[in-house]
Amino acid sequence: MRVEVQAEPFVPGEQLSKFHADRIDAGALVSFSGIVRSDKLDPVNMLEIEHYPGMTERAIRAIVDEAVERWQLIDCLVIHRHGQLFPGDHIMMVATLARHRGAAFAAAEFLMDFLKSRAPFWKKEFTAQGQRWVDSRQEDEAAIDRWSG
Amino acid sequence: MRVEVQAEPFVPGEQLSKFHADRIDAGALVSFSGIVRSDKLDPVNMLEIEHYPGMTERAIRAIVDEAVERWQLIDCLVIHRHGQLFPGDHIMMVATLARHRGAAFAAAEFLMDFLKSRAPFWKKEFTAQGQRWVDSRQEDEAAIDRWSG
Amino acid sequence: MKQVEVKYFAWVRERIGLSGELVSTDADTVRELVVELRAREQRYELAFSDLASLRVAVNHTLRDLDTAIEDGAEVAFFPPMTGG
Amino acid sequence: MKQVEVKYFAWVRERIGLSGELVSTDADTVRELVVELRAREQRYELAFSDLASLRVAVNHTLRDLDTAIEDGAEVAFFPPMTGG
Repeated sequence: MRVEVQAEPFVPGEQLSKFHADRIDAGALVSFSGIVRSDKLDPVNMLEIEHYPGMTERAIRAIVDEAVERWQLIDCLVIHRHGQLFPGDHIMMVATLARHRGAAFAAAEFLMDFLKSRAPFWKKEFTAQGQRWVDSRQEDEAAIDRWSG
Repeated sequence: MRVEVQAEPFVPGEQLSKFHADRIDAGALVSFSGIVRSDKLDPVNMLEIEHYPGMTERAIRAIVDEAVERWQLIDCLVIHRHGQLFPGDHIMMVATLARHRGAAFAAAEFLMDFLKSRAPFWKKEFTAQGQRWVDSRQEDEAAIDRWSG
Repeated sequence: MKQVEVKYFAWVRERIGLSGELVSTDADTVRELVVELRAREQRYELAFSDLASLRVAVNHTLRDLDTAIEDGAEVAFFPPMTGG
Repeated sequence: MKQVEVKYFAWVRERIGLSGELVSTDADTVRELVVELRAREQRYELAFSDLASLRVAVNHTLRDLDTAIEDGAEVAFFPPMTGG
Protein backbone atom coordinates (compact mmCIF):
# COMPACT_ATOMS: atom_id res chain seq x y z
CA MET A 1 0.00 0.00 0.00
CA ARG A 2 2.30 2.76 -1.25
CA VAL A 3 1.45 6.44 -0.63
CA GLU A 4 3.65 9.16 -2.12
CA VAL A 5 3.24 12.91 -1.62
CA GLN A 6 5.87 14.55 -3.76
CA ALA A 7 6.87 17.64 -5.72
CA GLU A 8 8.54 15.54 -8.44
CA PRO A 9 6.78 14.58 -11.67
CA PHE A 10 5.87 10.92 -12.26
CA VAL A 11 4.83 8.83 -15.26
CA PRO A 12 1.59 6.89 -14.58
CA GLY A 13 2.51 4.07 -16.98
CA GLU A 14 5.83 3.49 -15.23
CA GLN A 15 4.17 3.57 -11.83
CA LEU A 16 1.51 1.12 -13.03
CA SER A 17 4.19 -1.32 -14.22
CA LYS A 18 6.02 -1.04 -10.90
CA PHE A 19 2.80 -1.40 -8.91
CA HIS A 20 1.59 -4.60 -10.43
CA ALA A 21 3.72 -7.41 -9.08
CA ASP A 22 2.51 -10.66 -10.60
CA ARG A 23 0.02 -11.78 -7.99
CA ILE A 24 -1.93 -14.74 -9.35
CA ASP A 25 -4.88 -14.09 -7.02
CA ALA A 26 -5.48 -10.68 -8.62
CA GLY A 27 -7.90 -10.46 -11.53
CA ALA A 28 -8.46 -6.73 -11.94
CA LEU A 29 -6.23 -3.68 -12.04
CA VAL A 30 -7.69 -0.14 -12.26
CA SER A 31 -5.79 3.11 -12.47
CA PHE A 32 -6.87 6.73 -12.51
CA SER A 33 -4.73 9.74 -13.12
CA GLY A 34 -5.68 13.41 -12.98
CA ILE A 35 -4.11 15.81 -15.44
CA VAL A 36 -3.71 19.61 -15.35
CA ARG A 37 -6.31 20.80 -17.86
CA SER A 38 -6.28 24.08 -19.71
CA ASP A 39 -9.18 25.56 -21.61
CA LYS A 40 -8.69 27.32 -24.93
CA LEU A 41 -10.99 30.17 -23.91
CA ASP A 42 -9.45 30.63 -20.47
CA PRO A 43 -5.95 29.14 -20.53
CA VAL A 44 -4.30 28.07 -17.30
CA ASN A 45 -0.57 28.78 -17.39
CA MET A 46 0.29 27.16 -14.09
CA LEU A 47 -1.36 25.26 -11.25
CA GLU A 48 0.09 25.58 -7.76
CA ILE A 49 -0.84 22.92 -5.23
CA GLU A 50 -0.44 23.71 -1.56
CA HIS A 51 -0.69 20.97 1.05
CA TYR A 52 -0.38 20.42 4.81
CA PRO A 53 2.83 18.43 5.23
CA GLY A 54 2.11 17.13 8.73
CA MET A 55 -1.36 15.93 7.81
CA THR A 56 -1.41 14.97 4.12
CA GLU A 57 0.12 11.51 4.21
CA ARG A 58 -1.81 10.59 7.36
CA ALA A 59 -5.11 11.68 5.77
CA ILE A 60 -4.37 9.70 2.58
CA ARG A 61 -3.39 6.59 4.55
CA ALA A 62 -6.70 6.69 6.42
CA ILE A 63 -8.57 6.82 3.09
CA VAL A 64 -6.44 3.99 1.66
CA ASP A 65 -6.97 1.82 4.77
CA GLU A 66 -10.71 2.19 4.47
CA ALA A 67 -10.68 1.29 0.75
CA VAL A 68 -8.46 -1.74 1.32
CA GLU A 69 -10.71 -3.08 4.04
CA ARG A 70 -13.98 -2.31 2.31
CA TRP A 71 -13.07 -3.94 -1.03
CA GLN A 72 -10.48 -6.43 0.20
CA LEU A 73 -7.88 -4.90 -2.08
CA ILE A 74 -4.76 -6.94 -2.78
CA ASP A 75 -2.79 -3.75 -3.28
CA CYS A 76 -3.36 -0.02 -3.58
CA LEU A 77 -1.24 2.95 -4.71
CA VAL A 78 -1.70 6.71 -4.28
CA ILE A 79 0.67 9.35 -5.65
CA HIS A 80 -0.16 13.06 -5.27
CA ARG A 81 2.02 15.97 -6.33
CA HIS A 82 2.29 19.41 -4.77
CA GLY A 83 4.07 22.58 -5.91
CA GLN A 84 4.01 24.06 -9.40
CA LEU A 85 2.39 22.08 -12.21
CA PHE A 86 1.72 22.88 -15.85
CA PRO A 87 -0.97 21.90 -18.40
CA GLY A 88 -0.61 18.24 -19.34
CA ASP A 89 1.21 17.37 -16.08
CA HIS A 90 -0.12 14.48 -14.01
CA ILE A 91 -1.40 15.79 -10.68
CA MET A 92 -2.00 12.47 -9.01
CA MET A 93 -2.83 8.84 -9.58
CA VAL A 94 -4.45 5.93 -7.79
CA ALA A 95 -4.21 2.25 -8.66
CA THR A 96 -6.19 -0.65 -7.19
CA LEU A 97 -5.60 -4.38 -7.49
CA ALA A 98 -8.45 -6.75 -6.58
CA ARG A 99 -9.82 -10.19 -7.35
CA HIS A 100 -12.74 -8.83 -9.36
CA ARG A 101 -13.34 -5.78 -11.51
CA GLY A 102 -16.30 -4.43 -9.55
CA ALA A 103 -14.16 -4.04 -6.44
CA ALA A 104 -11.20 -2.52 -8.29
CA PHE A 105 -13.40 0.09 -10.01
CA ALA A 106 -15.42 0.96 -6.90
CA ALA A 107 -12.30 1.32 -4.74
CA ALA A 108 -10.61 3.61 -7.30
CA GLU A 109 -13.69 5.86 -7.45
CA PHE A 110 -13.94 5.88 -3.65
CA LEU A 111 -10.27 6.89 -3.35
CA MET A 112 -10.78 9.72 -5.85
CA ASP A 113 -13.92 11.02 -4.15
CA PHE A 114 -12.20 11.15 -0.76
CA LEU A 115 -8.86 12.50 -2.01
CA LYS A 116 -10.84 15.28 -3.66
CA SER A 117 -12.33 16.69 -0.48
CA ARG A 118 -10.77 14.93 2.52
CA ALA A 119 -7.03 15.22 1.80
CA PRO A 120 -5.46 18.61 2.63
CA PHE A 121 -4.59 19.93 -0.83
CA TRP A 122 -5.55 23.31 -2.28
CA LYS A 123 -5.23 24.26 -5.93
CA LYS A 124 -4.50 27.74 -7.25
CA GLU A 125 -4.75 28.53 -10.96
CA PHE A 126 -2.55 31.13 -12.62
CA THR A 127 -4.15 32.59 -15.74
CA ALA A 128 -3.66 35.68 -17.89
CA GLN A 129 -6.39 37.31 -15.74
CA GLY A 130 -4.45 36.61 -12.54
CA GLN A 131 -4.48 34.04 -9.75
CA ARG A 132 -7.51 32.27 -8.32
CA TRP A 133 -8.07 29.51 -5.76
CA VAL A 134 -10.02 26.60 -7.22
CA ASP A 135 -13.37 26.38 -5.42
CA SER A 136 -14.57 23.13 -3.98
CA ARG A 137 -17.76 22.00 -5.65
CA GLN A 138 -21.02 20.98 -4.04
CA GLU A 139 -21.02 17.76 -6.05
CA ASP A 140 -17.70 16.79 -4.46
CA GLU A 141 -19.40 16.68 -1.06
CA ALA A 142 -22.33 14.83 -2.59
CA ALA A 143 -19.87 12.29 -4.02
CA ILE A 144 -18.66 11.52 -0.50
CA ASP A 145 -22.20 10.83 0.71
CA ARG A 146 -22.83 8.08 -1.82
CA TRP A 147 -20.33 5.84 0.01
CA SER A 148 -22.06 5.99 3.38
CA GLY A 149 -24.95 3.72 2.35
CA MET B 1 -9.17 5.17 -30.89
CA ARG B 2 -6.84 2.17 -31.07
CA VAL B 3 -8.25 -1.38 -31.00
CA GLU B 4 -5.86 -4.35 -30.92
CA VAL B 5 -6.85 -8.01 -31.00
CA GLN B 6 -3.65 -9.97 -30.63
CA ALA B 7 -2.03 -13.22 -29.49
CA GLU B 8 1.06 -11.37 -28.22
CA PRO B 9 1.51 -10.33 -24.58
CA PHE B 10 1.45 -6.62 -23.69
CA VAL B 11 2.48 -4.53 -20.69
CA PRO B 12 -0.40 -2.26 -19.49
CA GLY B 13 1.97 0.37 -18.09
CA GLU B 14 3.78 0.69 -21.42
CA GLN B 15 0.50 0.87 -23.31
CA LEU B 16 -0.78 3.53 -20.91
CA SER B 17 2.33 5.66 -21.48
CA LYS B 18 1.97 5.32 -25.25
CA PHE B 19 -1.77 6.03 -25.12
CA HIS B 20 -1.62 9.30 -23.28
CA ALA B 21 -0.34 11.92 -25.66
CA ASP B 22 -0.17 15.23 -23.84
CA ARG B 23 -3.58 16.65 -24.63
CA ILE B 24 -4.15 19.75 -22.52
CA ASP B 25 -7.94 19.46 -22.76
CA ALA B 26 -7.86 16.07 -21.00
CA GLY B 27 -8.25 16.00 -17.25
CA ALA B 28 -8.85 12.33 -16.48
CA LEU B 29 -7.24 9.05 -17.55
CA VAL B 30 -8.66 5.69 -16.45
CA SER B 31 -7.29 2.26 -17.25
CA PHE B 32 -8.51 -1.22 -16.50
CA SER B 33 -6.70 -4.45 -17.11
CA GLY B 34 -7.92 -8.00 -16.59
CA ILE B 35 -5.48 -10.62 -15.34
CA VAL B 36 -5.57 -14.43 -15.53
CA ARG B 37 -6.42 -15.43 -11.97
CA SER B 38 -5.68 -18.76 -10.36
CA ASP B 39 -7.15 -20.02 -7.10
CA LYS B 40 -5.07 -21.93 -4.60
CA LEU B 41 -7.81 -24.51 -4.08
CA ASP B 42 -8.50 -25.01 -7.78
CA PRO B 43 -5.45 -23.85 -9.72
CA VAL B 44 -5.79 -22.85 -13.37
CA ASN B 45 -2.72 -23.92 -15.35
CA MET B 46 -3.71 -22.27 -18.61
CA LEU B 47 -6.47 -20.16 -20.09
CA GLU B 48 -7.25 -20.51 -23.79
CA ILE B 49 -9.18 -17.70 -25.43
CA GLU B 50 -10.97 -18.40 -28.70
CA HIS B 51 -12.36 -15.56 -30.78
CA TYR B 52 -14.17 -14.94 -34.08
CA PRO B 53 -11.53 -13.27 -36.28
CA GLY B 54 -13.96 -11.77 -38.83
CA MET B 55 -16.19 -10.26 -36.17
CA THR B 56 -14.09 -9.44 -33.11
CA GLU B 57 -12.55 -6.14 -34.14
CA ARG B 58 -15.80 -4.95 -35.69
CA ALA B 59 -17.73 -5.75 -32.51
CA ILE B 60 -15.16 -3.97 -30.32
CA ARG B 61 -15.15 -0.91 -32.59
CA ALA B 62 -18.93 -0.64 -32.30
CA ILE B 63 -18.63 -0.68 -28.49
CA VAL B 64 -15.80 1.88 -28.58
CA ASP B 65 -17.76 4.17 -30.91
CA GLU B 66 -20.71 4.17 -28.56
CA ALA B 67 -18.53 4.94 -25.52
CA VAL B 68 -16.71 7.76 -27.33
CA GLU B 69 -19.97 9.39 -28.36
CA ARG B 70 -21.77 8.88 -25.09
CA TRP B 71 -18.99 10.32 -22.87
CA GLN B 72 -17.30 12.58 -25.41
CA LEU B 73 -14.03 10.74 -24.94
CA ILE B 74 -10.89 12.45 -26.16
CA ASP B 75 -9.28 9.06 -26.75
CA CYS B 76 -9.95 5.40 -26.06
CA LEU B 77 -7.86 2.22 -26.23
CA VAL B 78 -8.84 -1.47 -26.20
CA ILE B 79 -6.37 -4.36 -26.33
CA HIS B 80 -7.62 -7.96 -26.07
CA ARG B 81 -5.51 -11.10 -26.32
CA HIS B 82 -6.51 -14.50 -27.66
CA GLY B 83 -4.71 -17.84 -27.63
CA GLN B 84 -2.95 -19.42 -24.66
CA LEU B 85 -2.53 -17.37 -21.47
CA PHE B 86 -1.14 -18.23 -18.06
CA PRO B 87 -1.84 -17.07 -14.47
CA GLY B 88 -0.65 -13.49 -14.00
CA ASP B 89 -0.89 -12.69 -17.74
CA HIS B 90 -2.86 -9.64 -18.80
CA ILE B 91 -5.91 -10.73 -20.80
CA MET B 92 -7.01 -7.31 -21.95
CA MET B 93 -7.01 -3.62 -21.12
CA VAL B 94 -9.07 -0.53 -21.77
CA ALA B 95 -8.03 3.08 -21.31
CA THR B 96 -10.21 6.18 -21.50
CA LEU B 97 -9.21 9.83 -21.70
CA ALA B 98 -11.82 12.50 -20.93
CA ARG B 99 -12.19 16.03 -19.61
CA HIS B 100 -13.61 14.90 -16.29
CA ARG B 101 -13.19 11.85 -14.09
CA GLY B 102 -16.86 10.85 -14.03
CA ALA B 103 -16.87 10.36 -17.78
CA ALA B 104 -13.53 8.51 -17.85
CA PHE B 105 -14.64 6.06 -15.12
CA ALA B 106 -18.13 5.48 -16.56
CA ALA B 107 -16.80 4.89 -20.08
CA ALA B 108 -14.20 2.38 -18.84
CA GLU B 109 -16.86 0.43 -16.92
CA PHE B 110 -19.19 0.56 -19.92
CA LEU B 111 -16.44 -0.80 -22.20
CA MET B 112 -15.73 -3.63 -19.77
CA ASP B 113 -19.40 -4.59 -19.39
CA PHE B 114 -19.88 -4.77 -23.15
CA LEU B 115 -16.56 -6.47 -23.95
CA LYS B 116 -17.53 -9.11 -21.39
CA SER B 117 -20.71 -10.24 -23.14
CA ARG B 118 -20.89 -8.55 -26.55
CA ALA B 119 -17.44 -9.22 -28.03
CA PRO B 120 -16.95 -12.72 -29.50
CA PHE B 121 -14.42 -14.22 -27.08
CA TRP B 122 -14.74 -17.53 -25.26
CA LYS B 123 -12.53 -18.64 -22.38
CA LYS B 124 -11.54 -22.19 -21.56
CA GLU B 125 -9.73 -23.07 -18.35
CA PHE B 126 -7.25 -25.91 -18.13
CA THR B 127 -6.97 -27.33 -14.61
CA ALA B 128 -5.67 -30.51 -13.01
CA GLN B 129 -9.27 -31.79 -13.23
CA GLY B 130 -9.41 -31.19 -16.98
CA GLN B 131 -10.73 -28.53 -19.35
CA ARG B 132 -13.87 -26.44 -18.88
CA TRP B 133 -15.48 -23.59 -20.78
CA VAL B 134 -15.99 -20.54 -18.58
CA ASP B 135 -19.74 -19.94 -18.20
CA SER B 136 -21.20 -16.54 -18.80
CA ARG B 137 -22.78 -15.17 -15.67
CA GLN B 138 -26.29 -13.80 -15.21
CA GLU B 139 -24.86 -10.65 -13.65
CA ASP B 140 -22.91 -9.96 -16.85
CA GLU B 141 -26.20 -9.61 -18.72
CA ALA B 142 -27.59 -7.52 -15.87
CA ALA B 143 -24.52 -5.27 -16.11
CA ILE B 144 -25.39 -4.51 -19.74
CA ASP B 145 -28.92 -3.45 -18.78
CA ARG B 146 -27.76 -0.73 -16.41
CA TRP B 147 -26.50 1.31 -19.40
CA SER B 148 -29.82 1.44 -21.21
CA GLY B 149 -31.40 3.95 -18.77
CA MET C 1 -30.77 -23.11 -53.10
CA LYS C 2 -28.67 -20.66 -51.11
CA GLN C 3 -25.05 -21.16 -50.18
CA VAL C 4 -24.37 -20.18 -46.58
CA GLU C 5 -21.04 -20.15 -44.74
CA VAL C 6 -21.77 -21.57 -41.29
CA LYS C 7 -19.30 -21.14 -38.42
CA TYR C 8 -19.15 -22.75 -34.98
CA PHE C 9 -17.25 -21.53 -31.92
CA ALA C 10 -16.33 -22.80 -28.43
CA TRP C 11 -18.40 -25.81 -27.29
CA VAL C 12 -20.66 -25.60 -30.33
CA ARG C 13 -17.56 -26.19 -32.45
CA GLU C 14 -16.42 -29.02 -30.18
CA ARG C 15 -19.80 -30.78 -30.19
CA ILE C 16 -20.16 -30.62 -33.96
CA GLY C 17 -16.48 -31.33 -34.52
CA LEU C 18 -16.12 -28.62 -37.15
CA SER C 19 -15.15 -24.95 -37.05
CA GLY C 20 -17.16 -24.20 -40.17
CA GLU C 21 -18.75 -25.58 -43.31
CA LEU C 22 -20.45 -24.47 -46.50
CA VAL C 23 -24.17 -25.35 -46.33
CA SER C 24 -26.70 -25.47 -49.17
CA THR C 25 -30.09 -24.62 -47.77
CA ASP C 26 -33.63 -23.48 -48.49
CA ALA C 27 -33.92 -21.88 -45.06
CA ASP C 28 -35.30 -18.34 -45.05
CA THR C 29 -34.35 -17.64 -41.45
CA VAL C 30 -31.69 -18.71 -38.96
CA ARG C 31 -34.35 -20.68 -37.11
CA GLU C 32 -35.15 -22.72 -40.24
CA LEU C 33 -31.43 -23.32 -40.79
CA VAL C 34 -31.14 -24.68 -37.24
CA VAL C 35 -34.05 -27.08 -37.89
CA GLU C 36 -32.26 -28.38 -41.00
CA LEU C 37 -28.93 -28.78 -39.19
CA ARG C 38 -30.48 -30.56 -36.16
CA ALA C 39 -32.09 -33.10 -38.46
CA ARG C 40 -28.71 -34.08 -39.87
CA GLU C 41 -26.94 -36.05 -37.16
CA GLN C 42 -26.76 -36.68 -33.42
CA ARG C 43 -23.84 -34.27 -32.94
CA TYR C 44 -25.81 -31.38 -34.49
CA GLU C 45 -28.85 -32.32 -32.40
CA LEU C 46 -26.63 -32.17 -29.32
CA ALA C 47 -25.05 -28.83 -30.25
CA PHE C 48 -28.43 -27.19 -30.90
CA SER C 49 -30.39 -28.88 -28.10
CA ASP C 50 -30.65 -25.77 -25.91
CA LEU C 51 -31.38 -22.79 -28.14
CA ALA C 52 -31.65 -20.40 -25.16
CA SER C 53 -27.95 -20.88 -24.46
CA LEU C 54 -26.93 -20.19 -28.07
CA ARG C 55 -26.03 -16.91 -29.70
CA VAL C 56 -26.16 -16.15 -33.43
CA ALA C 57 -24.25 -13.72 -35.62
CA VAL C 58 -25.22 -13.05 -39.24
CA ASN C 59 -22.54 -11.38 -41.31
CA HIS C 60 -20.50 -10.60 -38.17
CA THR C 61 -23.33 -8.90 -36.30
CA LEU C 62 -25.27 -10.36 -33.36
CA ARG C 63 -28.81 -11.30 -34.46
CA ASP C 64 -31.70 -13.44 -33.28
CA LEU C 65 -33.13 -16.69 -34.66
CA ASP C 66 -35.73 -14.90 -36.77
CA THR C 67 -33.16 -13.06 -38.84
CA ALA C 68 -33.49 -13.62 -42.60
CA ILE C 69 -30.69 -15.41 -44.42
CA GLU C 70 -29.53 -14.22 -47.83
CA ASP C 71 -27.49 -16.21 -50.31
CA GLY C 72 -23.80 -15.93 -49.44
CA ALA C 73 -24.41 -14.99 -45.81
CA GLU C 74 -22.07 -15.98 -43.01
CA VAL C 75 -23.99 -17.43 -40.06
CA ALA C 76 -22.16 -18.18 -36.80
CA PHE C 77 -23.38 -20.16 -33.76
CA PHE C 78 -21.73 -19.91 -30.36
CA PRO C 79 -22.37 -19.88 -26.59
CA PRO C 80 -22.77 -16.61 -24.66
CA MET C 81 -19.52 -14.67 -24.91
CA THR C 82 -17.02 -14.50 -22.07
CA GLY C 83 -14.59 -11.75 -23.02
CA GLY C 84 -12.98 -9.14 -20.84
CA MET D 1 -2.68 29.79 29.57
CA LYS D 2 -2.32 27.17 26.81
CA GLN D 3 0.20 27.33 24.02
CA VAL D 4 -1.34 26.37 20.68
CA GLU D 5 0.39 26.04 17.32
CA VAL D 6 -1.99 27.62 14.80
CA LYS D 7 -1.61 27.00 11.04
CA TYR D 8 -3.24 28.68 8.08
CA PHE D 9 -3.52 27.36 4.52
CA ALA D 10 -4.58 28.62 1.07
CA TRP D 11 -6.65 31.85 1.16
CA VAL D 12 -6.83 31.78 4.97
CA ARG D 13 -3.03 32.01 4.98
CA GLU D 14 -3.08 34.78 2.37
CA ARG D 15 -5.69 36.86 4.21
CA ILE D 16 -3.91 36.65 7.56
CA GLY D 17 -0.49 36.98 5.93
CA LEU D 18 1.02 34.17 7.99
CA SER D 19 1.39 30.42 7.49
CA GLY D 20 1.41 29.81 11.22
CA GLU D 21 1.99 31.26 14.69
CA LEU D 22 2.27 30.24 18.32
CA VAL D 23 -0.81 31.49 20.19
CA SER D 24 -1.29 31.79 23.96
CA THR D 25 -4.96 31.31 24.72
CA ASP D 26 -7.57 30.52 27.33
CA ALA D 27 -9.91 29.05 24.70
CA ASP D 28 -11.37 25.63 25.58
CA THR D 29 -12.67 24.93 22.07
CA VAL D 30 -11.75 25.80 18.51
CA ARG D 31 -14.80 28.09 18.41
CA GLU D 32 -13.51 30.11 21.36
CA LEU D 33 -10.08 30.33 19.73
CA VAL D 34 -11.69 31.73 16.57
CA VAL D 35 -13.49 34.40 18.66
CA GLU D 36 -10.16 35.43 20.18
CA LEU D 37 -8.39 35.55 16.82
CA ARG D 38 -11.18 37.52 15.12
CA ALA D 39 -10.99 40.16 17.84
CA ARG D 40 -7.31 40.80 17.10
CA GLU D 41 -7.17 42.65 13.80
CA GLN D 42 -9.06 43.34 10.58
CA ARG D 43 -7.13 40.68 8.61
CA TYR D 44 -8.19 37.95 11.12
CA GLU D 45 -11.78 39.23 11.05
CA LEU D 46 -11.67 38.95 7.27
CA ALA D 47 -10.16 35.44 7.25
CA PHE D 48 -12.76 34.12 9.72
CA SER D 49 -15.77 36.08 8.44
CA ASP D 50 -17.50 33.05 6.87
CA LEU D 51 -17.15 30.11 9.22
CA ALA D 52 -19.25 27.84 6.99
CA SER D 53 -16.56 27.99 4.33
CA LEU D 54 -13.76 27.09 6.76
CA ARG D 55 -12.43 23.68 7.71
CA VAL D 56 -10.54 22.84 10.91
CA ALA D 57 -7.97 20.19 11.76
CA VAL D 58 -6.81 19.52 15.31
CA ASN D 59 -3.61 17.52 15.60
CA HIS D 60 -3.76 16.64 11.88
CA THR D 61 -7.30 15.28 11.96
CA LEU D 62 -10.41 16.99 10.56
CA ARG D 63 -12.60 18.25 13.40
CA ASP D 64 -15.44 20.72 13.97
CA LEU D 65 -15.52 24.05 15.82
CA ASP D 66 -16.67 22.48 19.07
CA THR D 67 -13.58 20.34 19.41
CA ALA D 68 -11.70 20.82 22.70
CA ILE D 69 -8.21 22.30 22.58
CA GLU D 70 -5.47 20.92 24.81
CA ASP D 71 -2.20 22.63 25.66
CA GLY D 72 0.33 22.01 22.89
CA ALA D 73 -2.31 21.23 20.26
CA GLU D 74 -1.83 22.03 16.58
CA VAL D 75 -4.92 23.74 15.16
CA ALA D 76 -5.17 24.39 11.41
CA PHE D 77 -7.66 26.54 9.50
CA PHE D 78 -8.23 26.23 5.77
CA PRO D 79 -10.86 26.35 3.01
CA PRO D 80 -12.59 23.18 1.74
CA MET D 81 -9.95 20.95 0.19
CA THR D 82 -9.48 20.60 -3.55
CA GLY D 83 -7.23 17.60 -4.04
CA GLY D 84 -7.36 14.90 -6.69
